[in-house]
Amino acid sequence: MDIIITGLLLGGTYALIAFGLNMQYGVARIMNLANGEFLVLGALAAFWIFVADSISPILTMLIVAPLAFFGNWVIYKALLMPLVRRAKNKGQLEVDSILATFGMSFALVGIMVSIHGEYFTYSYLAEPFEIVGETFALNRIVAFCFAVLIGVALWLWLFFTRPGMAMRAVSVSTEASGLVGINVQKMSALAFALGGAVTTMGGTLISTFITLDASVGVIFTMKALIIIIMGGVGDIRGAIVAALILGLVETTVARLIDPGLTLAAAYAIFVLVLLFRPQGLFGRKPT
Amino acid sequence: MSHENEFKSLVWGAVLLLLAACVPLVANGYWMSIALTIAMFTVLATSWSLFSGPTHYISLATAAFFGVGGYLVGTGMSDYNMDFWTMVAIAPVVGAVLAFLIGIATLRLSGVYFVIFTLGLAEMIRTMVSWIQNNFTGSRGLYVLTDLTEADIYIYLVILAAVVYLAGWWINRSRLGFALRIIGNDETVARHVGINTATSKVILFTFSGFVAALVGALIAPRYTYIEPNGVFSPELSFIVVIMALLGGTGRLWGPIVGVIPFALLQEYINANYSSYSTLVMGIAFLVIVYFLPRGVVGRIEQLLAKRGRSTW
Amino acid sequence: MVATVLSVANATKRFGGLVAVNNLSFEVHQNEVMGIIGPNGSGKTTMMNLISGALRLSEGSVSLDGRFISTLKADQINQRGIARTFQLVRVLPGLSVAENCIAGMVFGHRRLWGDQARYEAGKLLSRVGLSGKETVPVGSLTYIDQKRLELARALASSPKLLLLDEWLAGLNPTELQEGIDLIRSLREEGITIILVEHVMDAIRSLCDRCIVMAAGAKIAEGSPGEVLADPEVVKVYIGEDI
Amino acid sequence: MLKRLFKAAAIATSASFLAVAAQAADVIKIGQVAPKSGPLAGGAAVTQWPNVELWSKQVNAAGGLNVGGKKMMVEIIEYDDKTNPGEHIKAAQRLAEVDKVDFIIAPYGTGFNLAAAPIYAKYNYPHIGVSAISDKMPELTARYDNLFFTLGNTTSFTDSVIDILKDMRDAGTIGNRVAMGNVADAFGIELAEAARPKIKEAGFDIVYDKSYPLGTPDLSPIIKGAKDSNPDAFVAWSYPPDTFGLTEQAIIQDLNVKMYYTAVATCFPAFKGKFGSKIEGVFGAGGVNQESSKIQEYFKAHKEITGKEADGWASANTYVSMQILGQAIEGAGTLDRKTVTQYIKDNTFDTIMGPISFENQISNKYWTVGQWQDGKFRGVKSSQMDGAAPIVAKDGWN
Repeated sequence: MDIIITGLLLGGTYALIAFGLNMQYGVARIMNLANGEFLVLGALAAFWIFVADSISPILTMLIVAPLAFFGNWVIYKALLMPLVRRAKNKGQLEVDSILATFGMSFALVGIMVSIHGEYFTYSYLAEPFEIVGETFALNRIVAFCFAVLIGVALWLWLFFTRPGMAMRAVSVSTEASGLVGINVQKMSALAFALGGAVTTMGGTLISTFITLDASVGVIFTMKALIIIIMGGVGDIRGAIVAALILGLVETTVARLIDPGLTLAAAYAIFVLVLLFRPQGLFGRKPT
Repeated sequence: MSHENEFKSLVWGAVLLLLAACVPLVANGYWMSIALTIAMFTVLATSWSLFSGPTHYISLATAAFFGVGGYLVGTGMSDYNMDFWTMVAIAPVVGAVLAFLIGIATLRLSGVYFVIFTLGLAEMIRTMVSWIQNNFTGSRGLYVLTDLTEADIYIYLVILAAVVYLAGWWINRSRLGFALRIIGNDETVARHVGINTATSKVILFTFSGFVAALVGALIAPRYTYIEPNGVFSPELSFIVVIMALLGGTGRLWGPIVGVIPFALLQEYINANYSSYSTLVMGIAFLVIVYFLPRGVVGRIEQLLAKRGRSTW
Repeated sequence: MVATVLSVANATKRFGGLVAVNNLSFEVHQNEVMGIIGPNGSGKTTMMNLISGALRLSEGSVSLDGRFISTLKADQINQRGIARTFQLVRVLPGLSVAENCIAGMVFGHRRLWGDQARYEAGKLLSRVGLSGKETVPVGSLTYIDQKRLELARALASSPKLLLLDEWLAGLNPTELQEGIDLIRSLREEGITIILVEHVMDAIRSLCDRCIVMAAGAKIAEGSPGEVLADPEVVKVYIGEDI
Repeated sequence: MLKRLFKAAAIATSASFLAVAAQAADVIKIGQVAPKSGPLAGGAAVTQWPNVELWSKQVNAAGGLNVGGKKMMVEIIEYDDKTNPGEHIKAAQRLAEVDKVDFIIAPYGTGFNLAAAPIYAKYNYPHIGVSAISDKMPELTARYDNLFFTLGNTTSFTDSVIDILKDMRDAGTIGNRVAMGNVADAFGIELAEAARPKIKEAGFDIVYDKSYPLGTPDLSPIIKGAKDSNPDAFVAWSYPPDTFGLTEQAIIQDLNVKMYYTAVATCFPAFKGKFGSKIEGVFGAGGVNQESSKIQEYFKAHKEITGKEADGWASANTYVSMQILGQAIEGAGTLDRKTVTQYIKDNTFDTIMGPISFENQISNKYWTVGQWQDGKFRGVKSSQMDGAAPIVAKDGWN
């Protein structure tokens, strides 16, 4: 029981890491290697504001999210749109966006290092919280609740609103959705911006319980990539299920076998899933 | 390519090789270490693109093979008192076997699934090695103390580069190279014209794993002290991909024209903007991506084409 | 008695719950042109994919010259002498026209390389009407030329059995006549051909025999004239433009 | 186009050579390569860079170093090694060959000190390795005659922790049950490996003993596992991010042990900043003598000049290495590196940590364990240091 709850909490954290990139890659077709840096940026904002003015990271998150949305929208319009336009095919866009976002991640690390080179660490809601007689960290529970909230909101939005529907269409096929009158570029920009905002929110939440520093973003990018590929590109259920599986596997291995093998086990699960389902858990079979 | 052209490119290659071999005679320690870095990435990026160039399968597993090479030399010399050269002989074989297994495991994957799979696998190997070191081989840091200088290592790498180039040149002319190009264009068609796609891919992937492990083993003495998290750093895989893409993978000499300017640029930035090197590097990178859309090779070919027209 | 080249016995292919090909059996004889016709979705292309090895049979077997090939992979089947074209034309965009053609003769049923391959490619390309276009970028070829190129690639392996999947679809009347003549000349050279086609003129003028498929099963077999007069065939084709 | 570029470059280079020549006369150039980005940058930002800034500013404010009667200012040339050994080696070569620095400040991190040692040896730079802990020191100093170590070796760090365990057991504060964890990275593995047999030898039972990978996002399984084993003492050979993570979980899970030890970064100001008064009684690697007036002065200057708090261990050690270098240059009265190296070997230096000298290029004066007491990180165990504070038992997380 204890293992399940701890695992779910960790899975929630992973979901927060992966939601944003899932939208950016699934809909806007941008393999954003700077995704982790946006997460760290959210954490840096939370840390900075908390240390300076003791303002709750939850509040910070509400300020940071629209800023990140806007920032990512500008990045998409100014930097990525030219790449989308000049790309002759999907492969070309993939290569170009890898190169461009890799450059962005360097630039962002550089900026953050010059702002605060040390570790970002502070205590927020680091209090025990009891569920069925076991103790858990309150900040992790809060983050989990937000992960659920964000996941549900995204799902509702994708499935029950017109822009959400359009976005799902784009994620299935850019060509076909263009033919049925969807403004693909606008949708892509929106998805990219939304993804960036969600990632940054994830960062502020995660900073309440994980110690970060300016250079650590790439670790989160890798984790997010693993999760969305395991779940199936562009599928929000896939990302959630994959995140929860990783959380449960890591916690189970850590508690019952050896904490030294947690990451190895997580990657092993990932590798196994792809061996048996090369398109990810919820991915569509390539035709 | 006509025979005359092939001959020409071989001669050019030989001249460049001779020039490269002369670097230690003129370079001081600083330029030597830059040359060594360039040689290392040239070998890694070229052997990487022998597989990934024609097939468009982007592998992020370079660090796994490189790390296996470095780690085996470290643990062999530190924990088992083996001779450096013995380990250099063992390491690439282990790397090749590993690559062979990964190659077989990834046969059903394509596109981004392949990319991230190789990354995940490399990370799994990294954490496994850490855990094994922690629990079994155990102990102290791994020291690689040899009498090799940077110039020695450089020469070995240049020789290795020459071997990789020859292999690449041979593969490009062979049925195997042709098969890979067809696979890169359309794997279904490849199968229907009688290509055993699995074998072709695995052969090349194994070769690149062999080379990367050998590089990791040869370069180990330069670092003196081997940490698994250092030699298995996923950053290396990314850099190799970036350098190769930057040069252009369509030509055998593509990666090297990516590696050299990139390494020099990086050096220039580190030397002149040390406090902001990461930031400046990122911006420089963006400039390259936006203004050199088809890689350095594309640019060179464009210039050659222009010159060709004007002299006619 | 004419030799049997291909023999399909009780072929069945299921995709999940859907039965795309249902217990289908037929034979193709030496130097014969056989047509497979039927409404859209009746399983014709799936049957082609089962023969060429693109898909694996759920049940039944396929044999070439009396030897089972249904457990082999596409590349091995090609090496035994079956070549094909695709319903949606698939040329190799990154290769030159000549290389596209050579691709067919290097790895498969015959294994040429170097000068000999180049020479053969030149011959084949002029045969299908592409002479002089060896170095043209593949992307700039017209649709019919792409189809010609694909045929040249399939012929390059000098196959025993050629599978043409709607190779004549989308051609204008002149091109169609050229295409029909080309296929006929292939047959005169001794190649055995299976043709999936909607163009009934071509079926009538080219095929010795036809099988008609509906919902994955064979509903008729015989000469084109016979099967097209079959009431059941007419029934499944109602609403279809013949 | 290309020609023009070359010309411009040539002019620029010759101009900069002239500029260097003009001012080279009365400046000592000192090089420093350490991480500003990558995994070790967070640590270097606490202990390495601020001290480089502090020391150089202080020296220059005092008019420079007195080299044979001539006052010379110091100029620091710094490069980012991106926590990448290959980058570090290149940058070190650049310092020696291109910048032609007179001296160097040692790199940050064990691996980097060792990776760069052959280069600094080749150019005869005295190399005072502060942030390097290794058990191969005698072998390394025999190999590199310019290499010095000041921070101690693995064995002394583990021995001191075991001493504390024994002291507390003798006092009846704790029993025999020890839970242990370590980060699966070179440093953590080395310490755990050294400690394991000795803890057992001292008659303790290791009731929990697990490693975790670097970068583990959730450390609660370690703390829960340790807690389930019902230990009297908890010892973790940890790195900065996990030192924070373990302690946070220990507080939340209320891992109530009388002896709680985490290794690196326990002494960081950010540790106190994060946990406040809850960490009273926590042990960690390192320590300083908080009562020493020289140390207090140093802390004050550190805060004033760099705007940051010094940590309770490596900051002072790092500063001391620069003090030694400065005093050796003045004492030798020359910029000749071999002479200065010899001077370091032969003399005793008056530093903020008291007099320091080297025996076979290794200093045996350093703190090994400190403890948070009244909001200050005080040294409690050391090798030959004065002013150790008495140990107190941890009394819950309040």
